[in-house]
Amino acid sequence: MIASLLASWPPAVLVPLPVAIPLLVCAALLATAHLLPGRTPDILATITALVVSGLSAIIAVQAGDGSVDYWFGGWQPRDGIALGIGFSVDAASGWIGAFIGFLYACTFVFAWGFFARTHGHFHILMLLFLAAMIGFCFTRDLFNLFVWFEVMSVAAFALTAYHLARSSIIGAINFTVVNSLAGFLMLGGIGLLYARAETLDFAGIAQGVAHAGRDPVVAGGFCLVAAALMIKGATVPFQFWLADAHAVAPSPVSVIFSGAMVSLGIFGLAKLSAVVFDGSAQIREAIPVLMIGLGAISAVLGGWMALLQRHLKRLLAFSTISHAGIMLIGIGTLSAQGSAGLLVYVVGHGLVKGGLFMIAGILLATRASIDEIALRGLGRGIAPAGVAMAVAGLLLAGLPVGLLDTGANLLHGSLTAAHPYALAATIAGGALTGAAVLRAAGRIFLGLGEDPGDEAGAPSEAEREKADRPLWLMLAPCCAMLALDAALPASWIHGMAPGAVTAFSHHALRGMVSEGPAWPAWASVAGALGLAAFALFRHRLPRLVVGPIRATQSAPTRALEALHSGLIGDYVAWLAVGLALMAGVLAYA
Amino acid sequence: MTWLPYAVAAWLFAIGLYGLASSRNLIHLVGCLSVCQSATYVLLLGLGYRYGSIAPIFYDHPPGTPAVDPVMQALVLTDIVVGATLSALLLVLTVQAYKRSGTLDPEHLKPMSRGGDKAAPATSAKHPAR
Amino acid sequence: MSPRLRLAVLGVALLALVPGAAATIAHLPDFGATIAAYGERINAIAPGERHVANMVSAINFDLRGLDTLGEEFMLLAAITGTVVLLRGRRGETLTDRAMRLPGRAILPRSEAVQLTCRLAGPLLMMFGLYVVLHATVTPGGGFQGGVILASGTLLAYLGEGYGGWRDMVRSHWLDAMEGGGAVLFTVCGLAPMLTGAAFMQNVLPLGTFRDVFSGGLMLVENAGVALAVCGGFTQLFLEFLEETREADGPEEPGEDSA
Amino acid sequence: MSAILILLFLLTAASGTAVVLIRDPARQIFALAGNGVVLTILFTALQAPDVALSELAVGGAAVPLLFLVALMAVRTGRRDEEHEG
Repeated sequence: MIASLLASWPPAVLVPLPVAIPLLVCAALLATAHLLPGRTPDILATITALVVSGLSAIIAVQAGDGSVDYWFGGWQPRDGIALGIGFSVDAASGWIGAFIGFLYACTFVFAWGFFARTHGHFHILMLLFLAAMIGFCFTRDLFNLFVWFEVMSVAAFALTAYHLARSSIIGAINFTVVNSLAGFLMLGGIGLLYARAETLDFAGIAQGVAHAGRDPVVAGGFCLVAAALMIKGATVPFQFWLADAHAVAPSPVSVIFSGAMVSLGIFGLAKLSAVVFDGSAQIREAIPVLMIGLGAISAVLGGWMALLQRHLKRLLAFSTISHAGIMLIGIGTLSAQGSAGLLVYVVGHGLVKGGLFMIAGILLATRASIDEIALRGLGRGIAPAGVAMAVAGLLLAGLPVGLLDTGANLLHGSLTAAHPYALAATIAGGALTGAAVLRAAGRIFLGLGEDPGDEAGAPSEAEREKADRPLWLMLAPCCAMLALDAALPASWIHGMAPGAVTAFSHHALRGMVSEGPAWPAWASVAGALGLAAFALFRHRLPRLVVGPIRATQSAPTRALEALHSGLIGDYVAWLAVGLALMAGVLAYA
Repeated sequence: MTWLPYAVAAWLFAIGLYGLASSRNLIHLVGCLSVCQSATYVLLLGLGYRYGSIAPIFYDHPPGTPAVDPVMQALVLTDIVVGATLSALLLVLTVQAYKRSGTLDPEHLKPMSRGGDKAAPATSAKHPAR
Repeated sequence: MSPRLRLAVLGVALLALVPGAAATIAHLPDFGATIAAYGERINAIAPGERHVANMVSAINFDLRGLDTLGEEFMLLAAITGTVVLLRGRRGETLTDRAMRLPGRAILPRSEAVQLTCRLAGPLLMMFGLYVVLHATVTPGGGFQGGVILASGTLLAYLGEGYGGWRDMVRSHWLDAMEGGGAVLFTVCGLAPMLTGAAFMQNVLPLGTFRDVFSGGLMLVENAGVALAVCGGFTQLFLEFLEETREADGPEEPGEDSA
Repeated sequence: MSAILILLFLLTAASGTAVVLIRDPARQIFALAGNGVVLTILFTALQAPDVALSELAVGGAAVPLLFLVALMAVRTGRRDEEHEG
């Protein structure tokens, strides 16, 4: 009945609201912050996020198998040429918008009263962040995409340094410099594409690209824009900023960073590759090499690094790199099935990873530490959080339940025939990150593992977050997210996916979306359990087994750690290397 | 010489990257970032220029007079705002970093000790005394 | 990586990028030969349809008004962020009175400086107002004018000294100005929707071409931007200047000791 | 391309390079303001008065001012340290 009621609304009217409402609320909050009583920003922000989520969902339903187009300022295209800025919302973009709104609502509940003394400044920044993300999802104009990209970045920079501890400031500086460079690259790429296509509308640029043939200007534009989005999406070798920033941001902010911001970079790249660059044979040649290659490396490297961490948020940050790599592989398949898998994966991963960061926040608040070793056995009093963490770890590893698995399953299905190595990398990524989380859960909540004794590698600063809210208030949003991930039926996704992907890619990607094989998920879960058990019980294993493993591991491990030096100069050099790599692949494609 | 503006843009970006990689002072580093950004101004405005055209303001000239591309100018305007915001934020972070650690040298500023790396020297994790 | 190794890596990468960059530059349209169809089309239709002379303002406030909305909120985010990051240490209570560094002499301003600033300040403000008001006919607009207005208030700092400036400019008012300007701009987008038009559709009377009051809704948006930018930049200057004044008090952790 | 434009583009490249190569922040501020002024002139020559006005207000005045204030803030801290030590 609700659906029939909604269908009677004029579809397009709602499109600007998910962006405009948070902007209006945040500006009004800023103007009146000093007059408002204590909890008002919390309440307003939560309601706003829920409204955004609801509106996006309605638009997604209305879009159906097509898309809802909206032209700002009433500037409809004339003679097929776009004059103003348009939003184009297909079902996939709309549902991802709804997911982002839900994630924010959960985060606002999680952070209830956490930022009380700041005159709503935290909420202002978060609402701006929300509006920018929705704009990023909905827009069909390349420069408008850049504007939202930058608004997102600027809000994120300020939020990262919120604690004003030494490490968070330096993390924020690294984040700011690298992501500013991403913005400049993107703008340069936009300039090149504009010079060739003479418009900024996605559809117009797509025509220009298809018309240009093999053209260094188009290739250069793609290289710059894709590099910018891959920096946002933390792909190797652009990934360095992520661990520095996500590990030090306040937990509620980390939830958004890992749950939505990083995957939005990949989402934007998927949209642009399909909608704008599909007409260029050169770029279509290069995408599988680049995206599958770099994605597979990210998946394995991120997972490995996650396994090496004992700072819980840093561990989760590296696991985000790994999963972003898995999503990137989905772009590289250039198939409807791969893209469907990627889109579902974005939502599933966001829910699970957001929940995990909330658990890290709970530990910071109630146990005053984020160090896995120092927390050993300290989680016994908060068993519900332990159960949630174990469930989230299993879901992350690929337990065949829920949304994340549906996405992974579709991805696996698109990889089995053509890209066996990439399939292996996705399984390894899931196993490694799942193992890291399960190991931490076992150590913190069950007191497993050896007693460390040495404190050499302990996190440098005594970190803690304010514990002024009851446990259930922090745990409830986390459980809601995990429950949503587990509850959404795969059949619904499978029914919606083919039409949604066709609309998402403007008919560039078509084809069957079928269930993938089940064994990769089980392989990944088994790997995760095995690795976690090995890490927790290796002091009980005979030296004969442990010794060689440790010996073969140590040199590459140290090299990896040295690469993540935390020095901004290194990151800039790696950025140039990545750019050169992409240019090289494009040149030989 | 038709390539000169674009070459200048590329040069500015490259020299800015060099500055970022080699900088030993965070304030200097922020300046280098703004040089990287000026590359985008030059590129965009270079692409929007046409010989013999007026500025896109039809006050002294009637509409219809050939004018340069106003879209690029609008984009660069936004870009300049981006530049100002980034500089301001980074300078704030720089000032705060200095107050926390007493140095502006990025080589001495590391975000946090390596979590799992037992081999890392523990001293790097300590706060420099203020 | 050692600094030398890092520069070597960077150098190799940049060298590897040279051929690609050269090929791209070689295939770009010749400098000054032509402009894009999009810009040409806007030059052709905007004067007639929106009665404004300044095409850049037409794009910023009408054709691509959404970009400017995003841009204003980017500025708002940066300034809110700056305030949060700078005040975190000082605590919010201290922001409204002038702090003085112990041991630093209060420099008396010479009368000449004071007089110059008292003369130049209002002149600069007048110029800023002029730039704001003539957004649709001459170069400039809310953003440029707003920055100039904010610099005008800075001259008051030079002339009157810090204490005098602090008495004139209150942080809460600036928040209200900045937020109010942004609200005004957003409402300019939403209000036309109530009449059934599109977001930010120009529904007001457009005025006469080349008149100061031409462009309809653009004028209101322009005023919103000017208000937000002026408040925002003044706030930015204020917070930065506070930082140089700060006595080296006890180390406070972040805003929430979070 | 007219000689004046060539000159301005070269000047832009040179002033940008100067900002990077002048490593003392106190002097870099002057290079930065100079770069802003050169860009302003370039934009005027490229028929972009709107952009030139912004660049003059932001790149020529506001941003160098922020740099100056940041430098002062750092110096203030440094003097206190010397004072204490």
